[in-house]
Amino acid sequence: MMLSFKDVSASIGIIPILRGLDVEIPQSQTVAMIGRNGAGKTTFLRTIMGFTRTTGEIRFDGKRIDTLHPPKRPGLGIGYAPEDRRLFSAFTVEENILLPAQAAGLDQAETQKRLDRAYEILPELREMAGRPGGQVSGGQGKMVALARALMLGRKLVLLDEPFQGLAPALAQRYSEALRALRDSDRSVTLIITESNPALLRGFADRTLVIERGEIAEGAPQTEGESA
Amino acid sequence: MSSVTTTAPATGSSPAALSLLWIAGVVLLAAVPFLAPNLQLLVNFALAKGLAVVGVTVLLRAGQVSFGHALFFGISAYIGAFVMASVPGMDFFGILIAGTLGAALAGLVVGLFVVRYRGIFFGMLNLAFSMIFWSILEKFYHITGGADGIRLTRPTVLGMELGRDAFELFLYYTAIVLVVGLGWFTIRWFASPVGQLFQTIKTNETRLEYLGISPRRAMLSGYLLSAALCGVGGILMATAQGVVTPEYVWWVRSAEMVFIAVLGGAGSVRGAFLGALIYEFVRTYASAYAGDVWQMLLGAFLLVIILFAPGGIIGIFERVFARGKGTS
Amino acid sequence: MKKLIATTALCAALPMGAFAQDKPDSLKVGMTTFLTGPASVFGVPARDAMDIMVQNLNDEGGINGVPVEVSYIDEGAGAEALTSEFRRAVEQGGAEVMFASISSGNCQTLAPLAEDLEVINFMWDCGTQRIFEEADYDYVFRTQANATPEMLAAVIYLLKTQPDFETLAVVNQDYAWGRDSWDIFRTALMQFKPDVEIVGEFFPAFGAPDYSTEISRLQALQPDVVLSTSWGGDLDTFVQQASQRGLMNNSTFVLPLAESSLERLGSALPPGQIVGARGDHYFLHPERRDDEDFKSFMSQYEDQTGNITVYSVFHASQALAALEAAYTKAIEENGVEWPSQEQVLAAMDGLEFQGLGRPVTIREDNQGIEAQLMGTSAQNGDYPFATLENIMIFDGAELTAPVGEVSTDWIETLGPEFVDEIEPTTFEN
Amino acid sequence: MTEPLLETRDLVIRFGGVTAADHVSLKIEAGRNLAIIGPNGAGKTTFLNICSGWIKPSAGSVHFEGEDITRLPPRKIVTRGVARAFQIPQLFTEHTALENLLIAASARDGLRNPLRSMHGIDARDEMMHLLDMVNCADVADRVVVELSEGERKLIDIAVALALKPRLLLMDEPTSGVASSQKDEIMEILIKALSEANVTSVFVEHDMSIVQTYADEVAVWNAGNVQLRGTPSEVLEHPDVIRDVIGEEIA
Amino acid sequence: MNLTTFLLALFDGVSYAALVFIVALGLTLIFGVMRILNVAHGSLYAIGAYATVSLVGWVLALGAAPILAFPLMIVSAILVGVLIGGPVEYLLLRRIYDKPEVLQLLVTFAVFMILEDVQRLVWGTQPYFEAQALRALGNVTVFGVTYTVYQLILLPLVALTLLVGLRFFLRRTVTGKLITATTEDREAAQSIGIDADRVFLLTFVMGAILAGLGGALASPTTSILPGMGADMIVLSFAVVATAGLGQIEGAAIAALMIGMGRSFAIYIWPEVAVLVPYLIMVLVLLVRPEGLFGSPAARKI
Repeated sequence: MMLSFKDVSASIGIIPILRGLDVEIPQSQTVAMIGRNGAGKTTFLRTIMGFTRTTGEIRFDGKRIDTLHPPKRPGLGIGYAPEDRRLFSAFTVEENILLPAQAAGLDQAETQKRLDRAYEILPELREMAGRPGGQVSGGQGKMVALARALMLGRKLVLLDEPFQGLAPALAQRYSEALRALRDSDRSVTLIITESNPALLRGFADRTLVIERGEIAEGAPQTEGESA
Repeated sequence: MSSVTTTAPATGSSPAALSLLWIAGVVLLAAVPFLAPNLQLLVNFALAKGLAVVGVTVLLRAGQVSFGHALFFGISAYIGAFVMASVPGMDFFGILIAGTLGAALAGLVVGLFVVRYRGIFFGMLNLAFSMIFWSILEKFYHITGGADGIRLTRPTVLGMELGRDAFELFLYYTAIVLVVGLGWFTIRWFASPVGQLFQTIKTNETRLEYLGISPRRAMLSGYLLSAALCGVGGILMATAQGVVTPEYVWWVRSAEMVFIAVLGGAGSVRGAFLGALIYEFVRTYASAYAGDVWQMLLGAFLLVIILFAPGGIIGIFERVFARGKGTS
Repeated sequence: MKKLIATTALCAALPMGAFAQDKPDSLKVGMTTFLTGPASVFGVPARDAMDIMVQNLNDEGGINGVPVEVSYIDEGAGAEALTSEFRRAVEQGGAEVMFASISSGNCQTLAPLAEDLEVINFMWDCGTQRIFEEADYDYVFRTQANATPEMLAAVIYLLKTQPDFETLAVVNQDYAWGRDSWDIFRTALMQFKPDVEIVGEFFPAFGAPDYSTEISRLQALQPDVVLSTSWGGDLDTFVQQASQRGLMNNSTFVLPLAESSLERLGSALPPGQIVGARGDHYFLHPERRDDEDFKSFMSQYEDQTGNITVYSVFHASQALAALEAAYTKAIEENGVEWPSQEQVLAAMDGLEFQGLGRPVTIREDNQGIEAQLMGTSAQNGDYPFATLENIMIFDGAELTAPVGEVSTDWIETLGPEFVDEIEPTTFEN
Repeated sequence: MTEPLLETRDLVIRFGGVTAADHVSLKIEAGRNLAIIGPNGAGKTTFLNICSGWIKPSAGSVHFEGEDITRLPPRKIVTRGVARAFQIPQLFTEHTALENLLIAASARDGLRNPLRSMHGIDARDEMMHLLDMVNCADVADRVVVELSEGERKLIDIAVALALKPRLLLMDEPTSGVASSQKDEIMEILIKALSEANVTSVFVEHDMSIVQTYADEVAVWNAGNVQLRGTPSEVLEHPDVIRDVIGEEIA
Repeated sequence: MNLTTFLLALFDGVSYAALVFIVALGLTLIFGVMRILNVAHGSLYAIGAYATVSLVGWVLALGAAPILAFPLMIVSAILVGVLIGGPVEYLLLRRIYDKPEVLQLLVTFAVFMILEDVQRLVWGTQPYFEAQALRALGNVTVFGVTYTVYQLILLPLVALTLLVGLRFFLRRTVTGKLITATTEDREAAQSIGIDADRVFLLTFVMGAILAGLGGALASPTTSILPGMGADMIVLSFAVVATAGLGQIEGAAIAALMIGMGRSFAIYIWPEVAVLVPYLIMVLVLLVRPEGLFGSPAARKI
């Protein structure tokens, strides 16, 4: 199992958000996590990253991580693109992408290799590499955030509502990039949250529906299935 | 922001038994001149300071902290001194009113500027205003007496000239009456619509605006109250001490008031007085018996309170009391 | 103490009461002094000296067999703590006599308090001349001079040693002492030498860490004389910065309080600057340095503190000497074992006593008359710091405003001839 | 022809390079509940922000009952009779649910006696009734931080209603409320609105809610009203199905 | 005022501003990254000065060359940062990052009170003076006025070096980038693997070192005595708030404004010299609430 939740509850402040989740996600699976605003999608991802108060057991790649210091988690191979992209405006696009590798202390060659891979998947970023992080549009920012997540996300990539606010053309481009990612490296596990399931149709191997902090298995969605 | 710093808004009334305890406390205070006359002056200082601390407490209820409220304490004290100097034989109630009005007026003027700010900037701007006044007091020596300040002669009381002992006794009971009266007023004000609107600044100014209320005006109402409370405290302190110096306005004084407010239980009126009493005792006795380390002791005391008892002394007190009640 | 006052009052009411005092176990004295804050440069040496002197006194049997016991109150803890502690010492601690205080501001606060509490108070170090000029006191005495003779001595010494200067600038601390002392100095200078031009008046904040700008201005103005009545860290900083930047090459500094900074300043104080000591206070006092008592105290003090004395040590010695003299006199005059407060108060009238300097007398307005010592700095290698040469000791009586007169008004009645009329005792070093 | 309750004329707003409202002229008639639908990021919330004074438009004007309120701050617009409920509830989190409403009532009724306790005011019954109406009477005395998102949403609406507005702007009133309760809530809400003679404009993503409870629907896309009409007209329009609804409700 | 006096006032202002800037730099760095206004910063400044005086006095007494005072200043600053700054962050501040800012401020105020007494216990109440470093560099005469090279040239140079160096460090080095990222968005930084706890510790130690360095550099020019920290903290607050909290270049400009304002006031209107920093602060904040270079935080609903 790449990721497993055993009786995990999480709360923000004193408000419980996730209630006793049990989930297992095997390697190389692409999971769509569907649910309304406030249902707990974002909290689910944040719990993996260690930003909530959690009880229960979370294992990643066989290793228990719920007790691991949050900043150490990305280094295990987890990439995370938060919903509101959160680029660092003080840095250029490329510097933004490089930061996770630098924080993890990767050497020059490895960093370059990963950067090249990110550019391979998102070639349009090369052209804006030198632009300040604060001056890219919302959609472009999502791309940068994806590339940034890929730097460390060799095993698991968490994308929080990546299509939110994307113009149709950009959304198209974004899902192409995701396909490219999967094609280039089948071993990566992807978890994508989305409130509109239609957008992930034909892409996810599996759908999890989250409602009021509890998870239910959704129908498997395969390419070509129509509404 | 979590609610740990302030006790929940005191809209409900304390249990009757607890109120009785407070009444007993006031009675005990009133008995001090007979039971422990040597403590009288000390307690008088503490009560005066406690009133100023209530002023700071008012702002804490809106989630704001002023690092310059000694300004109003000092303005009122200096007004008292100036009035005493220019109108010989002035009555105590005359300077009490003059000082309080002066502090309130200063609160209005400064308040009109600072109510636009929140958080650190609010604190810093208050600090800047107090430091300007402090510099003026130090600098315009011919008017203000510079660092040595101004001596206040003893005012008459309703036309009567009192000796030192009689005057101090009078002042002491006046302080108790003012503390009880203004404390009660402030608690009532917190529970009143105006007070409630003022306190919502801490949690949601957007909603306040969408209730049709100007957050700045709501802020100003509390700011005025806090300035006036500091003013009453300042005039009591000045008359009890017989001298006003720029040290009244020095930033460490302002910080000390915030210190006491948090020590006593941030947001609690009763806590402010309890904190002031404890602070004054610790400070006086520590400076007498541990002259080299009294500041250190106070600092450590504050750290312990913040880290281990964020509800302040009043929090501990009420918790212990609640537990006691539970088991009995 | 309340009880004691009540007893005293009751005793006074009876015809024979005045003789009814029993000898107490000890004579309790409360002394306010700066143990913290910038003025502790005076307060701490005074306390250390007082401890030594009280020990010496008690070793010799105290006052008529009664040992003296001094407790200290920190003036640095703020005016509130000071007033409460002062009262506590009197009402609870049983202090019969208080020594208060160093700060003029505190003297202004505590003098009326002492009067109200009916406790004898010796103002042992504060300089303001105003207290006795503005009000009469029965219980408050000053066991040293006030600012008027201190400043007059400086002006006259300057005029006697450098009569030809033309311009003067002042750099004083911005608080009461700095302002008041400049008022007196300027008034006197204008009477004695009206043609002097005052080219700059600077009042940097008390405790200012940097005088660079003032020094730049002084260098541009090039005054013949620079006056500073600053003390403590402020004076050290100012003199250091000024000497480093060569300001003393062209200007003579008049530093009426520099005696207390000599040791700390070390080699930073160039020769040729005028130094005062708020009285005839100098660890090499030319009239006293060969006295056995003086010498033994100085070596005791140096052993215990590692430093030479500063003027506040002399002031402390005078307060203690006044206490001893007053009680001894009261005992003798009344033929009692131990005097009542009234008898001590009566003894204060015209009291003469001697601390480490020349004898001091208490005038009818309770003001002490104390000699003034001025000198010029010299770096002659005897010590790792400047010593004084060309010392003059002025008689205090001539320089103090007469009883009932306000100092500045009195000075305005003086003319240039006053400088010549004053004939100090002069010493080579 | 009666005067519209709220009218915008040629409203334009730009953020940086993005135009969130592009010459919007919209009339809202009294008594007709208008639902605004549209894709995320189309500018629906921005429109509510302009109408309530939170943001000033780059050009154009907003009129309420004939009065130009474009430049008024939110608090002035509120006193004219326009209340607002939010997507993220805006409540006084350290007060109880009932206190939130009482504060709103005292803001509405003016502040007279400074020493009169909040709890003594006459509006108490009225506010309890409001809480009851939004199904929150049982949590009246609980502090807001302890409440669930859904409960806060409802209290947020109740606070707006406590102001007795003539127009209520709501941003996704039922998001965060359990699906089972949504219809119940909307039922009560619409009834309460019509009883109190309040017109509402609400942004909504749930098409079944729109279908059932709106009198009119405006489709917001790319900074303007693309289409307006009755729910059945609009929701069956092919463009709307493609751009907004997707296949979700199918 | 002619050109010469104008220039003289300028020189004085710059040299004063340099020192204030160095202290304010540490304060604004800590605030920028950690959102904590460190009241104890002034104490660290004072302790830096005391430590320098003790260390220099001791080493020079052993017969070392006066020029050695300069490396010793850096040693003292680092000692202050590591031995005091480190434990304060690690043992105290770390526990209160999620508490309201009032409490954070008060914790640093408590530390300030404690450190004030620590100074007194360790160094007593007598003023210290140790000007070997200042003398070692000699004087320079401009327009007939003598300045010390130390104050006129060295201090502004050090300030400039620190400004440029810190800029470079934050923008070009990996550690600096991690700090900058944490400053901008702590959680986003953590989500890409930046250990914000370590960044905070490092930042606080660096800020404390800057405070200590300010004290160390000030030590040859002034008397070291109790209370010097309380004065300095208010001044550097004024600089930091005028500039906009967390603005490094802004702090340099604000320090210059305050330094110049003060020195020109001494030439033109000496009475207001003390008032100048606060007047500038109030005037700036009234016009620009976020400070000269701060950016207003947009409220979202």
